[in-house]
Order: sequence, then structure tokens, then C-alpha cells
Amino acid sequence: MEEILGLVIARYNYWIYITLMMVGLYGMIAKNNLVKKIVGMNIFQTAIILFYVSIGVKKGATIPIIEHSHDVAHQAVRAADYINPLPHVLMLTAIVVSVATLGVALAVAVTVYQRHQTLEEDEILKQIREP
Amino acid sequence: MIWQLDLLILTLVVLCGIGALMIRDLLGAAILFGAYSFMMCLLWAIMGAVDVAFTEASVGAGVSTVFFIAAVYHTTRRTKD
Amino acid sequence: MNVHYPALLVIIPLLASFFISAAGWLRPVWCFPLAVAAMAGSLLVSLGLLVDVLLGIPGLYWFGGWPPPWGIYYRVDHLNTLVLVIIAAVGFVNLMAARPTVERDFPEKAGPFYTLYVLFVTGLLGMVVTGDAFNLYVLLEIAAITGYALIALGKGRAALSSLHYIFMGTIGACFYLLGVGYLYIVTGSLNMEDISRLLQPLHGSNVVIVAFVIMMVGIWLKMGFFPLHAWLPNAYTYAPSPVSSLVAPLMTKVMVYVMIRMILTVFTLDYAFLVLKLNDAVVWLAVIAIVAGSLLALAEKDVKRMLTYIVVAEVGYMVGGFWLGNRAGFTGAVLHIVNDALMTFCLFLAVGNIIHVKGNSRLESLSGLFRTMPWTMGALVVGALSIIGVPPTCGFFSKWYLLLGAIQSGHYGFLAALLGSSLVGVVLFFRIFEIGYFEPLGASHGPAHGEGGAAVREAPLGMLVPLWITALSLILVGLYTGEIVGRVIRHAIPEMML
Amino acid sequence: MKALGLIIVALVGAILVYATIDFPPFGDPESPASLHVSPRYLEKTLEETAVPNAVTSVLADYRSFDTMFETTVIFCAGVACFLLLRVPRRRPPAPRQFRHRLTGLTFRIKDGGEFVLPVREFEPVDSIWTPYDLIIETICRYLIPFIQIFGLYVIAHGHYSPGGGFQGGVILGASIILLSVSHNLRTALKRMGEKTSALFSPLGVLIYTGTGVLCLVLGYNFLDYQALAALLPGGPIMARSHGIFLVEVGVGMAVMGTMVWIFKNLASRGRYDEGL
Amino acid sequence: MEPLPSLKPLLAVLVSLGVVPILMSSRSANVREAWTFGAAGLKFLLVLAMLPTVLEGRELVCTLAEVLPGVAFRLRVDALGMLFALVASSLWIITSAYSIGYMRGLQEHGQTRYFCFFALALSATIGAAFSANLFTLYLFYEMLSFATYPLVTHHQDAEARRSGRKYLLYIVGSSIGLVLPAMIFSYHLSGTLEFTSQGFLPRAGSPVLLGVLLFMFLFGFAKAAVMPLHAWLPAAMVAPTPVSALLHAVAVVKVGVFCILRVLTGVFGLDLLASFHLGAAVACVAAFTIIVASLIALTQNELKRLLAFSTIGQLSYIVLGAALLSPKALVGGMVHIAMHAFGKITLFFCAGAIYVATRKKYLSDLVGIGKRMPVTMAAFFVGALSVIGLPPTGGFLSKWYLVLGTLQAHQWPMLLVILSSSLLNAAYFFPIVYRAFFFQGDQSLSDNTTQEAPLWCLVPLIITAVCTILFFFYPFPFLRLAELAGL
Repeated sequence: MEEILGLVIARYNYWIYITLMMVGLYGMIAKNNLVKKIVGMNIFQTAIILFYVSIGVKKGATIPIIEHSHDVAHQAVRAADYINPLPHVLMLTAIVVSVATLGVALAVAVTVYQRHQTLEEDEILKQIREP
Repeated sequence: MIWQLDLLILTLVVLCGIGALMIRDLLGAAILFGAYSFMMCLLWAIMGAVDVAFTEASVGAGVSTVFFIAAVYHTTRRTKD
Repeated sequence: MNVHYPALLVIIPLLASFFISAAGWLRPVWCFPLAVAAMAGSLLVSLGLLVDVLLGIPGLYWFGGWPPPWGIYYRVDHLNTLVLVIIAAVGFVNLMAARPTVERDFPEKAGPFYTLYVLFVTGLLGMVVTGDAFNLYVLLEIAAITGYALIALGKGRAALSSLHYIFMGTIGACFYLLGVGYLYIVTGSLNMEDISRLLQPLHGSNVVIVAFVIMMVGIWLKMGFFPLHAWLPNAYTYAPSPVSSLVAPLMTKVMVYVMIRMILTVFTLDYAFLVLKLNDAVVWLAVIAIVAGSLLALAEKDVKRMLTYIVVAEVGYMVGGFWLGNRAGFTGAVLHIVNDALMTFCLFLAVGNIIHVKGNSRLESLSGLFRTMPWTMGALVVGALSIIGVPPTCGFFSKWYLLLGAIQSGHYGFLAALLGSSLVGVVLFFRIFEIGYFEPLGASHGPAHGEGGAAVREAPLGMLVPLWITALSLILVGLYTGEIVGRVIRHAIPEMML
Repeated sequence: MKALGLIIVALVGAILVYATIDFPPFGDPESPASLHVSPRYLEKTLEETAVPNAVTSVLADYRSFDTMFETTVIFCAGVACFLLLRVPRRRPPAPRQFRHRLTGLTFRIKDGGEFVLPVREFEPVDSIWTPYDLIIETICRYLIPFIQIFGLYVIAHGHYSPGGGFQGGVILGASIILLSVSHNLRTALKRMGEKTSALFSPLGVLIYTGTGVLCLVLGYNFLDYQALAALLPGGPIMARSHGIFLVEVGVGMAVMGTMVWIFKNLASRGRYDEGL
Repeated sequence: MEPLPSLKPLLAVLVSLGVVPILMSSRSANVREAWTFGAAGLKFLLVLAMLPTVLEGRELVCTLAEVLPGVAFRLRVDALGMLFALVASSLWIITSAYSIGYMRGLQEHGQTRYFCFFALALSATIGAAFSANLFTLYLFYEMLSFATYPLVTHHQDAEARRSGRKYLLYIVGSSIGLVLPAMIFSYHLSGTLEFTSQGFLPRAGSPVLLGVLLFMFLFGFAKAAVMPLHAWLPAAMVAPTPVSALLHAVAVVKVGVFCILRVLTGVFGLDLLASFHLGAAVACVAAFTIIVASLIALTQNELKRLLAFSTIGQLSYIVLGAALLSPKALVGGMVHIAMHAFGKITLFFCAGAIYVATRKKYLSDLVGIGKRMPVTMAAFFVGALSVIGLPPTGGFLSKWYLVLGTLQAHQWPMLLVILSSSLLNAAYFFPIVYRAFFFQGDQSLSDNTTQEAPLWCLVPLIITAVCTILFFFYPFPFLRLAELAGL
């Protein structure tokens, strides 16, 4: 019991990301409304971003902006003092990708609405089947 | 890192996410999604990812929500689920 | 020769796309020539890279001058150089064929169309050549987003199909990204070779297993591997024909390449075949994919849609061939990436021509086409023979290697599936030919209908020439199979493969 | 669908949980992710690029090639939205409506009719016109310049503090979007026309790629900013810093242009009328 | 002796392929037919030019590309291939002439297409004859299948469509389903596909595996119409008669048996077959086909269908010749390729001529036709003699050798089969001739005026009939080639 509890607490962020990811995935698969699906897609993507950011965290470290002063020569920098910047960089990219996907998805959804006058998937499929 | 705060925000994130999917109004979903993004941004700021948080604040909570609203405005708020 | 070739390969079309986009606002007539120049440039560079590889010059490029694993690097080797040439060539030839349709169907949007077109090819080229796992994701998204938009441009159901593609594609890409994250969390690196080195002692870890599984699922989603293919037929059917003849031949093949690359370079064959022992299961999945794809194709009444199911079946060929795990199967899979890209390209181009003239590609509208569109149908026959696997078209040779691989590894289910799908191919295509040849039944019978009596209503020359270039290349590639395998693919096979 | 969704979700969730058991503990400074590649970025960023913000230096230098494509992704999205939504202008004009600014009287001009009253006192409106809220309008009008200055600051100061091209670009874009939301799209279009925003995004990416090509032309690898030392003062290290700045400006422009462009297309369904 | 590198085989294959674009683009029928003749003559001359070298016992070889490791796209002219190519190329000239008469006489549509695919089919036939390995053979075999499809379905009506489907189903289905895996399996076992005089399959293979492979080949080459995969041949008789004549008496079906001969001699080798008693099994299948096909032929009323079943039976003679595993029988089988070709093509030409002149195709309508078309029916008689195997026709020679072969191999039952089949052949051919000359038919045929088919039709069938008799006296080239091949 102790062990499991320890496991749960030690990786709390990871559990949350899994939860969010599953929420998003469920939304994408099970929701009927196209915009809802898009919301699910975004939640899904942000969950992964949360995962990456969690990788970068270091206990006892600060944000990855190196302390510096202009007059003093560079002193040695200890990597353990700063949070891992690489996941942040990757996730900047991922955020941008997700907003780009969102833009395109919404544009396509608007196009769908213009053609079918509804955003409910079952209604659209019905319209297609019986023209 | 204040763990109570951390826990609170994590819980809020999940709630906002589920709420955005559950609510039967697309405009509401868009707003809740904005809230979700903002919570996420706070979370990342707490975790020390300032740049990511900054981007999420401007992109996720800002522009994405506006995009959603723009799209919903020109389609419909109605949703069955 | 030129050390910057790997970079130029991607940069030329990338730069051109910005100019095309700007030209769309300032001087719309320049869009097409710019796009042609871009595609020609990357085709030339890819040929240059091929020559380099043949001469044994390693194509390694450090972006920003940073050495791996800190920076991103591109790597051209025997495995990807052929894929590069095929992508660039298909992109180039299809662009030529696209012009009449684009100018007729959406003239005022030619600028953005060509921009996205060029960017799509850029994304694919980059995915193939990159040596960085995360960079691959970004390029994957470029190819995906441009693909979504281009597909949604079609009529009718296209928008909904594209939206489904967006959902599935995003899940696929995110699974891939998650897999990269898992690898990163245990290795701390993003460089493929570096990860592979660091993974050696970690083969027992849950994280690596899950990373492998989730990455494979993501990649399979993207390539439309049965049963994850649901998005593919609709998306490719309803897309405008210049788009489907670009996306359908390339996207799935590139994803197959990515699968091979990930297993070969990142996880290593040892891991995939000896530690996880998934190979038999995956080959059986491929068998199911082939059978299901062929049967679903039989049920279709629209030629283009039928072709999309053939694509699904062909994905099974390549995945199965690779997972057989022997030299012949591997050779077959890699050769089939090249050949299948060419054959599906040829078929989609031919169907594009039919749609250009007839407006749709339903079976009933094909009647009498051998008389009215003899050139298009001729090329369709060549493509069909290649899919069926008739020598000397290239389709035969990759099928040969796949069958040989199946026999060597004793996997008779795969053997039977391949042969069965060839036979289904015969039925499928001869159904089309019968309609084009016989119908309207009896109307052509009698002395009155002599030669040249029927009005020939062909597609414009600008679409026929690319089509026939492709059709002839099918035979040419077939005859040069020995060279291709002997000088390129053979060197890509890892030593440990039996 | 729901059942299928639940099954898939349960399956994927189980796999992920299975993997998580073997993860290094959360926040562990000894995890491989923190030990292998990233220390170099932290330790050498000042030395090699003279940029204290490690995120910026990794983003725009060590992994600048990624970032270039990331900007391209945004550009793609802009072009895609335009391609999908923009309605070509060849359709005949709908009956036009003009509203008198002071009295709120609205005139409707039929097809072929001509509007003879002094145009300055009137504004063209659509049928969906709603009155502006004075408070919002005024506050936004005062706020927007500050937002824009802040955006520029974020771009320029990305080397030393959180921020950079993306964030700055989005903020700049958001300022225009705010204008459009608080007034209407036509007002925003007057400040930043369709063509401007559509040209900003390729131009921004072009600046980025152009910087890389410049390095290539100067005999170094693509995006190896050292090459810029031949053109800019301060030696190879500072050249990297300057290169990063150039690139960030490009990103900012591209992101700003594209965000506005996407918004315009989404908010007006490609018709470029009043918008939201 | 070292094979001689030469481009001639390639040219012989390509000459008809090269003429296709010209045929397709030519607007005038005369120009088109002149080109056809030119190509046919050139092809025959090219084949003839290689004959002396082959008769000296040397081989010509032409390698184009090594497509798979150990497998090249290669042409090689040896005695057996030469024999077959000689028959096919000489008959193409005659058939071209006949086609002109037939097609113009009936005012058929789509003549350009017809001549194009005819030329293509001939290329494939010669290519198959000159194939140096199983891969090349398979290539031309498939090419022939697809090139003949438009010819079989030339009439483009519902019946043609049905027959076309059947044709494809049998021919392509068996080649992809059986030959292809068998070929790859052989490659897997031996690493090569090159024909050798002793066969390339390893001696040490398991008998079961080899037996399965053998039968996959035997039935896979369904063009040989070995029962039970014979049903396509009667169905394919919907094609215009010249097609049936050349393709279904000479090119297509002979390619089928030629492939089987190649497989028996070049892939397995007679020694291997003998050591596992596989020859007897093949012989049984062939014997069964011979008898059953002849019996079915007895019941037919449509002339072309009768000829089709007769062909099925005669083809199996050739298979039988190889399966007996004795040198004499092998020679008999090979010579039978030539002799049967000339005899059967005469018969088909006659059937076509009758159709052109009178539009009749049922036996019951042909009573008394001998008075109206005496030359045609005389030729028919000669052809029938040859197929039955009676002197003074070439058919006698091949059967003589086959009979000698059975004696040499001590296969008494097979002797019985051959003899009884000859009796059956006589039983279905002689009544036709007899009734044609000595019976009084219906009104339309009995007005005693001679009215033959057009000259373009008549001359070719006279030539082939004369050849049939001539070969009885001068069988030299064929016999010599067969003996060379049988060595």
C-alpha cells in the first residue's frame, strides 16, 4: 500500500497527463459534435505538452535563464541549478503546431458547416447517405 | 513549489478539460477551454517552464480561444453532447 | 559532390514556397513557374545525392554547425536516397499534370495551392532525410497540415473526410511524439543514432516497450495500416485529383519508410525481432490488411475509391515484407516503397485524367473509354499490370522479393495473401477494362464504326505526357531492378539480417 | 462510438500507466533526460551564443532548424485557412448598407443603386451589425498601443528574459485581433489589410530562412550564425547572438501576420466583412 | 560449345513490337497491312538467319539486364526454341494474309486494334520460344495472355465478354496462382532459373516437394489446356477465326506445351523425373486428357468447338511425348509441335473460309458443302489426315516417333492410348469430309456452283495444306532440330 501510494505521489504529474490525454482521446473518439472533437484534440495535445514539461522539471532548480552580469567574466555554470530547457523548446514547437492544427481544423469545420448546415457528425452522415 | 497550490491547479485543469467536453454549449466549451489553457499555463509556470507558459498564455488561452469563438460564432452554438 | 546538398534538398522548395505565396498576391502568373523550379531543383539535388551515395560519399549535414546530439543533422544513406528521388520525382511530374485541373477548378487560389503543394513535398523530403526524432515530428506535421488543407479543397464530402483525417493524423502524430518523449525520458537524447546507442542497456524497460508500441501505432495510423485505415479511403477519394495523385502515392510510403527507419536506426532489429518477438503477429496483421484491402476494393463502385483500398492493401505488403525479417523481405519492402509509389501514382494520374474529362470516376461512366480516351486507358493498363505484378513492370519484382521472403521465412499465410491479392487485382482491373472496352455493349459492333470513327475526347496533352512518363518509368524501373537492388538497397540491409 | 471510445481509452491508458511505472521519479535531477544532452545547453549557452536564456538559445540556435519548420507550420496554417475559407471576390455585391455614424440611421442601397450622401459621415455595415460598447472601445483603443510595445519588447528581450519571437508575435497579432473584436473587422483591416498580413507571414519565414541561406552563402553550414561575423560587429559569438535576434524578428513577423490572417478568415468566413 | 552472343533473337522479338506504333497511327488499311506483312517477313527472315547456326549445334544468346540476382532477362536460341519460332513466324505470314481476307470479307470493326495485338502476341510467342530462363519465359507468357485478351474478345459482345472472363480466369489465375509461386520456390531451392540440359533443380530435393512443384507447373501453364484446366479453349473460340487459327492452334496453346516441355527438360531434367517416377504421373494426366478430349470432340456440332477439343487432345500428345522420358518420344513430341500446327491451322482456315463464304458454322449445316467449296474441303481432308496421323502427311511422322517412344519406354498402355485416340480422331473427322462430298445437303448448298471464299482466304489454306504434305517427305529441319533438342 505504502509503495503504491509512494508511486502515485512521486509521479503525480504523470498520472494527470495520462488522465488528460485520455479525456482528450475520448472526446475525439466518442463526441459527436465536430467542434467538441476539436476541443478534445487540443486537450490531447496539451496533455502531451504537460508530459514533456514534466520531464524537464528538476527539484531544487530554477528557470533556465542563466544568471549573468556584464562586467564579470563567465563563471562556471552548474547544469543542476537550472531546469532542463530542451523539453521547453520542443514544447514551444508543439504548442505552435497545435495552434496551427487548430486553425486548419476550425477552418475545415467551418467549411463543413457551410456545406451541411450542421456540426453534428451523425446528421452530416445522414445527409450524405440520403441526398 | 507550493504543493497545495500545485494540487489545486492540477485538479482544476482536469475539471476544466472535462467540463469543456461535457458542456452542451459550444461557446461555453470555448470559454472553458480557455480556462483550461490558462490553468495549464499556470501549471507550467509553477514547473519552471516560463517560456512555455508564456506561449501557452498567449497562444492557448488567447488566440486559440478567439479562434474557437470565431468559428462557433459563424457556425452554431448548438451541440447534442 | 556539394556538401550542402542535404540542406538544399529541403531549402530550395521551402524558400520557393514563400515566394510562391507572395507571388500569389503580387504576380499570380509566376506561381506555377516558381513551383516547377522548386520541384525541379529538389529533384536535381536528390539525384545528386543518389549519385553521391552510389559513389560512397556519406551525405551528412549538421544544421547550424552543431554536432549531434546537440544539433539537428540530416543523413543520406542507401536506405533513404531512393525514397528521396521518388518523392521529388513524383512531386515534379505531378505538378506538371496538376496545372490544367488547377487552372480550371480553382484558378484564383492557384497561389496558395502551389504553396501548400511545395510545402507538402518539402515536409516529406525532410521526414525522409532527417536524423533527429523530434525534427521528424515537425516535418510530419508540415506534411500533415498541408495535406489536410489540400484534401479539404475537394468537393462534397471532402471537408468532412479531411476533418476525420485531421483527427486521426493528429492522434498518430501525437502518439509518435509521445513515443519520442518516452525515449527522451530514458535516454535524454533526440538524435536517432544516439538514442539507439543509449537504448542498448535499456531493452528490458517498460518505457521502451511502450515507446515502441505507441510509436508503431502512431505510424501505422498515419500510413493507414489495417485496421487503422478508416480515414484513408474517404480522404483520398474526395480530394481533388491533383492532390490525391500526390498524397496517395507518397504519404503512406513515406510512413512505411519512417517505420523502417525507426526500427532500423532507433530501436534496432535486435530489439524488434528478438526482444519483443512481435514479428509473427505483425505479419499476420499485414496478411489481414492485404486480404481486407483487396476485398474492400472489390466492393467499390468507384475507381478512385477502389484505388484507395488498393493503397490499403499495398501498405500491408510493405509492412509485412519488412516484418518478415529476412533479406528478401526487406529488399521487397524497400523496393516496393519505390515501385508502389510509382504505380499508385500512375493509376491516380490516369484516374485524374478521367475525372478531368468525365467529371467523376464511377464505374458506369467509364464505358467506351478505350475508344474515347485511348492514351489514358493505355497508361491505366500499364499501371494495372504493375499492380497485378506482371513482368517486366516494376510491380512484379518487388512482389517477387516479397514472395521469396515469405517462402524463405516459411510464412505461407503471407504468400497466399500476396498471390490472392494479385488475383483480386486481376479481377478489379479487368472489371474496369471490360466496361471501358465492351460497353456500350454491341454498339461498336458492325462495319460502320471503323477506325477514328469514334470521337476521341482525351485529357489535355499537359496531363497525358506526365502520365505516360510515369507509365514508361514503371517498365524502366522494372528492367533496372537488378541495378537498384544491387547497388543501393543491398547496402541498406543491416548485417544481422539473415 | 462511446463504448469503442471507452475501450480504446482504457487500453491506451493502461499501456501508458504500465510505462509510467518505470519512469524516473518526477523532478529527479539525476534522470537521464537531465544528464545527457541538456547540460551542455545550460553550461555553454553564455559561452557559445552569449544568450543567457537557454530556451532561446536552444530554440533559435542549437535547434534552430526545428524552429524554422515550426514557423513554417504556422505559415502553412495561414495559407491553409486562406485556401479553404476565402471567398473569391467575383460574386456580385450584396445590397449595401450604410449607417450614419451620429444618428444610427441605416440606409440600404439596392443593386445598381448609388450612394450619393457624403461618405465620411457614414460607415458601411452588414446586416449583423451591433452597436459598439463605448467602454470597451475606448479602453481597447488606449490599450492596444501598449500591447504592441510590449509585444516588441518581448521579441527584443527574448535573449534575457522569457519570451521571444513566438510570444511577441502572438501578442502583436493579438493586438490587431483585439482591435477587430472590440471594433469590427473592417476597422482592423484598415490598420492591417489582407494583403499586408498575407505578405507578412511569408516574409517573416523568409527572413528566417534567408538568414540561414546567408550563412550558407558565406561558406558555413545552413543556419550557422558564425558566418554573420563577416557582416556584423562583435566576433563569432556575438554573431550568433545577432543571428538569433534576426531569426526571432522573422518569427515574430511571421507569427503576427499569420495569426491575424487566420483570424480574419475564420472570423468572417472568408468574406472580409464585419467579422465578429 | 560456347553460346554465341547475338542481337538477332532480340530483333526477332522486337520487330513485331516495333511495328505496333506504326500500325496504330496508320490511317489507311493498305499501309497498315503492308507493314504487317513487312514485319512478318522480316521476323521470318531473322529466324531463318539463325537457323544454320542452330543446326550446327550452337546457341545464340542475348542478355539484356540482370534483374534479380542470378536471374537475367535473357534470350537464348536453342534447337527447341528454334523449332517453335520457325513454326510460329512462318505461320504469321500466312495468317496475316488470311486475316486480311477474313477481316475484310466479314467487314469486321476495329481492324487496327486487331493487327496491333496480333503483332504483340507474336512478339510474345517468339520471346517465349527464345527464353533462356524461367523468368523470361514467364514474362512472355504473361505478355501473351494479356495481348490475346482483346483478340479473344474482339467482337465486344456479351458472349465475347463471358469468354474473355473465362479465358483470363483460367490463364492468368493459374499463372499467378501456380506458376509464380512454383517459380519462386524453384529459385529458393536452387538460386537460379536458367534452363540447363539436365535441369537446375537440386537432385536432393524431397520427392513430395518436387512432385508438387511439377504439378504446379503442369497445371499452371494452363495454356497447354491439360485437363481439368482446358475449358478456356473452347470458350475462346468466339474470337475471329484467324485468331483461333494462329493463336489457338499455334501460338498460345503451343506456348503452353512449350513451357511444359521446357519445365520438364530444362527445370527438372529427364533424369530427375525418371528417378522419382514423376514422368509416369504426368503421362497419366496427359493420356487422360487425350482420350477424354477426343471423346468430347465426337459429340460436338460446332466445327470450331470440335477443332478446339481436338486441339486439347493433340496438345497432350506433346506433353505425353516428354513425359514418356524416352528420346524417341521426346523427338516425337517436339516434331508434333510443328506438324500439328500446320495441320490444325489448315483445319481452322477451312472453318473460317466456310464461314466467310456461307456463314455456316455447325456441322449439320455442312452436309454437301464439298461440291460448293471443293478446294477448301480438300484442304480440310489433308489437315484431318495430318491430325489423325496418317500418311502422306506430317502428322504421321510425329505419331510414328511417339509410338516408337512408347515402345522404347516399354509403356504399353500409352501405346494403346495413342492408337485409340487416333481412331477416335478419325471417327470425328472422316464423317465431316464424307458427308461434305457425298451427301446432298440443304437447298442453299446444292446449286452445284463452285463458290469459294475470297482468294486471300483460299491461298493461305492451300499453302498450309501443301506444307502439311510436304513435311511428310521433307521433315528435315524440324526433325533435325528436335533431335538436337532431344540430345
